[in-house]
Amino acid sequence: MSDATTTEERGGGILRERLSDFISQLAAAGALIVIFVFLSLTSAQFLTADNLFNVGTQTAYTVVIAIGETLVIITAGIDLSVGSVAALSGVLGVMTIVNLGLPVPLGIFGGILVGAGAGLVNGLLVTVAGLNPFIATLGMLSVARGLVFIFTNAQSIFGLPNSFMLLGQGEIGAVPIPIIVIIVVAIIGYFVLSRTRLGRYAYAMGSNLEASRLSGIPTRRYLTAVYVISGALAGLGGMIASSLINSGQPNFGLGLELDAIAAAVIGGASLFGGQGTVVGTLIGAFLIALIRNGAVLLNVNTFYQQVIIGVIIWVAVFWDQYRRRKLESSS
Amino acid sequence: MSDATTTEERGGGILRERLSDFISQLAAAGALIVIFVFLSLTSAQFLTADNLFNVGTQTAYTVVIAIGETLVIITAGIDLSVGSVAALSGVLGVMTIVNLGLPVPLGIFGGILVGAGAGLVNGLLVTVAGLNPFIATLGMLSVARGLVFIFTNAQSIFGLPNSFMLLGQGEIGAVPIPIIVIIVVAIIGYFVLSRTRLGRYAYAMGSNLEASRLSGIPTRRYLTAVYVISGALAGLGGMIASSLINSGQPNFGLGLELDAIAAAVIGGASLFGGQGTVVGTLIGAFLIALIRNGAVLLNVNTFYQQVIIGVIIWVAVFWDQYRRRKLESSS
Amino acid sequence: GAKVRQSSSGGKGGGSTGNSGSLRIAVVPKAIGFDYWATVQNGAKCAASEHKNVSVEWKGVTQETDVNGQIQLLQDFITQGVDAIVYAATDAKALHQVSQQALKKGIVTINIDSGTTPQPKQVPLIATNNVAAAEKATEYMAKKLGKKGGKVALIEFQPGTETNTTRVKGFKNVMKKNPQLKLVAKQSSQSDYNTALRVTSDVLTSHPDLSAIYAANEPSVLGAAAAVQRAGKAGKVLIVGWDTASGEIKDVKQGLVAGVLAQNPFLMGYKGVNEAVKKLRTGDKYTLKSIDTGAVLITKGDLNQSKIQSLLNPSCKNPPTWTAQQ
Amino acid sequence: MSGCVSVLQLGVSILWEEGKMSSHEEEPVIRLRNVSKEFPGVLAVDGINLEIMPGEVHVFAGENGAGKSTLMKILSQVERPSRGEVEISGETVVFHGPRHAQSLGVAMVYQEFALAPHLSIAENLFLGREPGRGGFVNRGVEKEKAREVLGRVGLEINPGRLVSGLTVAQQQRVEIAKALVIQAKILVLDEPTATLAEKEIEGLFDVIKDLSAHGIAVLYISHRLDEIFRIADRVTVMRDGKVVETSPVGELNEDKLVRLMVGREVENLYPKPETEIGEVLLRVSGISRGKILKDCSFEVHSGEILGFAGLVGAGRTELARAVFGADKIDAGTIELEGKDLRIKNPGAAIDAGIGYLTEDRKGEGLALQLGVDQNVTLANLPSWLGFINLKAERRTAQRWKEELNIRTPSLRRRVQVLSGGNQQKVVVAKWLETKAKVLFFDEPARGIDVGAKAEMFSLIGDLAEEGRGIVLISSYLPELLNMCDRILVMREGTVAGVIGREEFSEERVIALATGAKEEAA
Ligand SMILES: Nc1ncnc2c1ncn2[C@@H]1O[C@H](COP(=O)(O)OP(=O)(O)OP(=O)(O)O)[C@@H](O)[C@H]1O
Ligand SMILES: Nc1ncnc2c1ncn2[C@@H]1O[C@H](COP(=O)(O)OP(=O)(O)OP(=O)(O)O)[C@@H](O)[C@H]1O
Ligand SMILES: [Mg+2]
Ligand SMILES: [Mg+2]
Repeated sequence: MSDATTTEERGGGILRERLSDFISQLAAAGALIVIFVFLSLTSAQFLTADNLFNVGTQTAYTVVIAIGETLVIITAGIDLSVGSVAALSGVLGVMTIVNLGLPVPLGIFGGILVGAGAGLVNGLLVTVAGLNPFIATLGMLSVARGLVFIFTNAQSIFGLPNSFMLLGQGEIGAVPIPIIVIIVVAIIGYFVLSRTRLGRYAYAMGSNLEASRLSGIPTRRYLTAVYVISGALAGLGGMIASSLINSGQPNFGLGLELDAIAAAVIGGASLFGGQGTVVGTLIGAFLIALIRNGAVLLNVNTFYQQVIIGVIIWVAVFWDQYRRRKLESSS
Repeated sequence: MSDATTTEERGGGILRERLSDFISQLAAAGALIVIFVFLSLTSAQFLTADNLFNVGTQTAYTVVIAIGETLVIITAGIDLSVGSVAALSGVLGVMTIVNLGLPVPLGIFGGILVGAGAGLVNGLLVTVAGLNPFIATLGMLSVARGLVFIFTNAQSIFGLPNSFMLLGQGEIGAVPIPIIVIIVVAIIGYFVLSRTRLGRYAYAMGSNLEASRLSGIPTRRYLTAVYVISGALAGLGGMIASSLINSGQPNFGLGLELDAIAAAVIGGASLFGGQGTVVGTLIGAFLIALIRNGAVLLNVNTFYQQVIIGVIIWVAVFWDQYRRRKLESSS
Repeated sequence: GAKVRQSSSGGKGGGSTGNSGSLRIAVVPKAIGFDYWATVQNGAKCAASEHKNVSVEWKGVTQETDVNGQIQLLQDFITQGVDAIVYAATDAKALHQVSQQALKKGIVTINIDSGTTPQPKQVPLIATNNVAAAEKATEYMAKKLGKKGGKVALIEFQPGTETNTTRVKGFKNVMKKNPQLKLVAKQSSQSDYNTALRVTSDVLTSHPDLSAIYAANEPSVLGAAAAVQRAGKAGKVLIVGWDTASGEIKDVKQGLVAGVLAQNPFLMGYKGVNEAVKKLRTGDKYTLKSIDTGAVLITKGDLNQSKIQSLLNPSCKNPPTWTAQQ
Repeated sequence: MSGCVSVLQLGVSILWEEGKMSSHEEEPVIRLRNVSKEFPGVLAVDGINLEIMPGEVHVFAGENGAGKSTLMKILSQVERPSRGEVEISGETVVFHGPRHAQSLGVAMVYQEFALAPHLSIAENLFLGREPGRGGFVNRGVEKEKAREVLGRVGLEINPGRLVSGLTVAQQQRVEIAKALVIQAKILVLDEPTATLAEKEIEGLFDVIKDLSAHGIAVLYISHRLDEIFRIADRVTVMRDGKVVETSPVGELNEDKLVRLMVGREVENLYPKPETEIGEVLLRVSGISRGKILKDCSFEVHSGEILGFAGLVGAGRTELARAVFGADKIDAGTIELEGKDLRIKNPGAAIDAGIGYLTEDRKGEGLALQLGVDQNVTLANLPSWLGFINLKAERRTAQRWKEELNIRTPSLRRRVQVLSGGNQQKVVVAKWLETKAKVLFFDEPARGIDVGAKAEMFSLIGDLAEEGRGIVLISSYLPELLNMCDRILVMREGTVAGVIGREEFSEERVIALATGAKEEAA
């Protein structure tokens, strides 16, 4: 007993502590930092408030959506529909403003509601109909996209009041609002995951659904809630994207789900559930964003860009794992 | 992983029997049959050799790729790179014929080799570098696509000899060669999964990797082999697709991975590993193909088509599970 | 032995000539989900409405890159034995064989927007000459920048697709002729407004002294314009590009975008169906011929011309029926 | 019954002597030199020196976390020793992994099941050793051999069935059969009887003796004292990764053994409290579920400990699950303190004041990726308006860690890597924390060392004294006979009978469980 405690002071066994998540984040963060430094040295324009704010602004919707995706992944689920749902919410939200003349805040709220609604369908399909999350959300991927085209007749929607641009293009002080949104969502997400029943149960259900059920957790209700949240955040992401370009785009968000999932997984989430954190996902999302930004700043040929992005993802994640292994052996 | 499977399977006992695979196939097949009959009744052109051969021909590459994907999914892995790898193989295979003047059969073989090579990289990243399959193949998705553009400079490749069209457009007797390819690959796949060590170990590793290791299975070697096979089949798929349009298309296969995974999952494969069959995947793939075909024959508005596809996927899989449950309780 | 497959001819086909027989005409765009193609659809509907019992079936893939998908779609229509197929080829060479199959079945086949190579003589092409149009726009840009020239960025949308290739080709032709123009950045918008915005912003960051942007389609133009405005460089960076979505026209009004190439998608759809009906109803007497529907570079100045207006807001009441020939 | 056993033993022990004879002048089959294994934060195995002779049955005993399993995993080359060297039949072992260990003739039954749930029994038995040549598997032969091996462990079920459909006990026997498939020189069994009932244990011991008679060394980990004295030739007691003592079983008695294991005196293994039984707490009547449960009724009084006895598969677990709302029932009513309960799901049961400690630790008990603290509070999370009170949580966890003496370097450590017994303690803590009025314990002593077992039974006793009703499901009769006020015996999904404490006897229980006539009583 005693020796065990002393060894803990030595900080041993960190790998297997919840701390390991933190390490894994540090590692990913390490990659982030390396790339950051590299770009600062190689590109004169990289380390300018303008550029960094730009990156933050352009990544906002991915980050917001990725945080919702993380929550789902923690429960050993997956949400493939975020891209389509974001498009649906963005378009419908915009339409309520343009066509129904709702005030902007209501329209934004409406968009988020649409996302939550889609999420609710996903959740019920998983918990009540008992579909596996991949199938449920794959179906929604297709259904939501179809609805977008039906509602818009495949035409982009313009004619938004300028006030709508605030969400995506406004600033508070010198800080772009999308970045503030990121910060707020991230902080809330962090607290939900680490301090609330919902978060705790998400980890528990992802780690062992049956044990959670037998521990009296109303797993269906909480699982459904998780998908609703993911949908709502997809909705928010969709509204941010629409506001960025002050229009509703039926083609928005194709393939966005892969970005979201990648961000979560690079950030240390496991598709088998029970693992994942907001900080990790933030790092993962910005890792991807910086690579893309850097590729353009350094005027890398678009074709080589894709190769480089792929390779860096490999290296970053590998490095993460490598550092964890070393940390394990060195204790 | 083992608790992941419990997450997967609600309710106990029989549901977990190997039988379930068979049932699940029957169920999916049920959906397939229903749609088949429905289309035969509603569309005069559906039940014509021409149309059915068309569907088979156009689905061939998806089926071939989906079978490889199934093998990977059985090991609790995932291969997101099949689309890009198919494009890379298709393009490079075609180039060896057009630019290097290799004889057609060699060129096709070359394309398959390219796919196998990409698969090998995936496999080593998973087994040696210890990356999780999602990350490894996500990187490859990006890298392979980049390479395609680099090699082709984003131009589709033409000037193929007509003999090349055989693979995709030829027929033996009255039967289109792609359909024969499907049959051959399916039969081989079936035997590999049910009669060989590789197949057995795929299920074992997907079901409980640790147990497989403890049982003395050289897991790394077999896991790698699985990804190589998936890559090779993606390569074959790419060559079939190129032959179908007698050219190498740099943009081929975008989003194809979702189709392949969907086919496998609809066919009863579990993303948590240990489950999945060739027959199931065949059914899944043709289910999707028939829905698309029918939507055109019945002149369904393209937008509604997507909604319908999504809904039918939901219904088909739900029905599958429903029948399984009934079967469970009635025992 | 193995032989290349010929989809068995026979079956119902364009045989149904004669004045009154009801006609099913399939109209297949490159992709659904863009204003441009929606306008084509309106043109097609309009033409159909002007004839008795002609029905238009509008269907397309969701990604311009999905060549196999479009082929499958067209083959489905061929097996159905529709009377005519009016389509825009997602890939010139790959789609050639499909036209052949259609003709073999006696289906009247017409290309709109993009044709095939080789272009079967029985298959007319009703389209803009993309290369020529691109050259026109780029020359305008060169003229505007004057002899001191400057840095130019290219925002293409989907490398490897026919339209992208031709529009870039025309652009590059002119760039070659004008050494004072320096191509400093080439980025792809993946036909996504947000992506266009992102890459253009980054380009502007790395080239603060950028003088002009050539954007090859609707989302690319919109994104480029948004980025320029965002960077506070409105009017300082000259933007020329393609298509006429209402958002783009607004930008032209505001002087954010110098000029956009307006094709005549309405006319493509309109003529496409119209020609098909004529051919079907009058039979062999009528010979189909290709039409260049032309492309106009719309600048702030000529927004109010009625001709331009009818081009921008085409409707069945005042169809923009003039063509490049006229 | 006991008669026939002794005959059996006689028969075997003769063979056995021969085994001894032949193996006398032989080299030790295993020689451990100063073997150590360090995990981050723990020195699991600490400088072990040991020699194992062919044909000997060598039992390893010791507290949870003493390092027994780890030591065995070193032998089967699952864990690479940090220091020291292992010699097998005179050859120094170079670490290559499990496959190599098997080729050296080391077969092991792991404490935590190493089965692939999606594979059939036959497929699991021959995993890594499939019959057939050139990459192909000969399933015909496989099934044949499988039947034969299953017969040896007395498991008459279709080898084509999926392992995931089996009960814990059935899986355990598949594990043993799997080890028998290897032509082993050394057979390692890590707590193989934890889930077995008396009848199956008999069968297992016959197998073991038969093997040792043929010169195979059997290394056997167990927490059950009686077993140790029944089969051991020599016993090694471990504590904190070190060998406390190795001695022939003859030189030991229970008390001495317990003292060696725990390091202190344990006066009473089964501290049965003298509580006066109150009125009925829980009344269950007419519960039926499919073919598994048929019209089962019973009552639990406050302060009472009711035992569930029965052969494996009798339906004890299923009955508990039914009351707990874990499975849908076809018929039956549940009354708690006179009030009718409508229990749709475990949540409702817990709220009503019923708790159920599952028998399958990993599958249904623990969230393996979560920390000790989080598992302890899983069923009763201290929170307000959905916000968790982390301080309270930590305090609770700390309290149980001390009370049950859970061995973990940190409360936040993932339960995944705790020793089997310590994992079990975590589950127990979770349910004690729910403050339920009626608690079902399904095989609670599984894999818990004597010290901890005593602690836990005294805890169960205390709970009874507090006036709660306890249901104790166990396949280990001594536990039931010592702890319970009444024993309910199940047979094939029905309640075969209930026995009062005054008329307790193994024979009666077994007779009821097997349905034999009760000439014993
Ligand atoms: N993979 C691992 N990582 C870290 N610590 C470990 C690991 N495996 C075991 N341990 C620790 O090593 C010690 C010995 O564990 P082991 O399983 O050998 O004990 P044991 O004697 O088998 O206990 P039990 O009787 O409960 O099975 C324990 O403190 C355990 O927490
Ligand atoms: N998940 C399940 N699905 C179908 N049958 C089951 C399941 N679990 C148990 N059974 C069957 O129900 C019967 C009772 O099983 P149960 O586990 O309750 O036995 P038990 O009396 O608890 O013995 P033990 O707990 O020692 O296994 C057995 O025949 C078993 O095969
Ligand atoms: Mg142990
Ligand atoms: Mg039980």
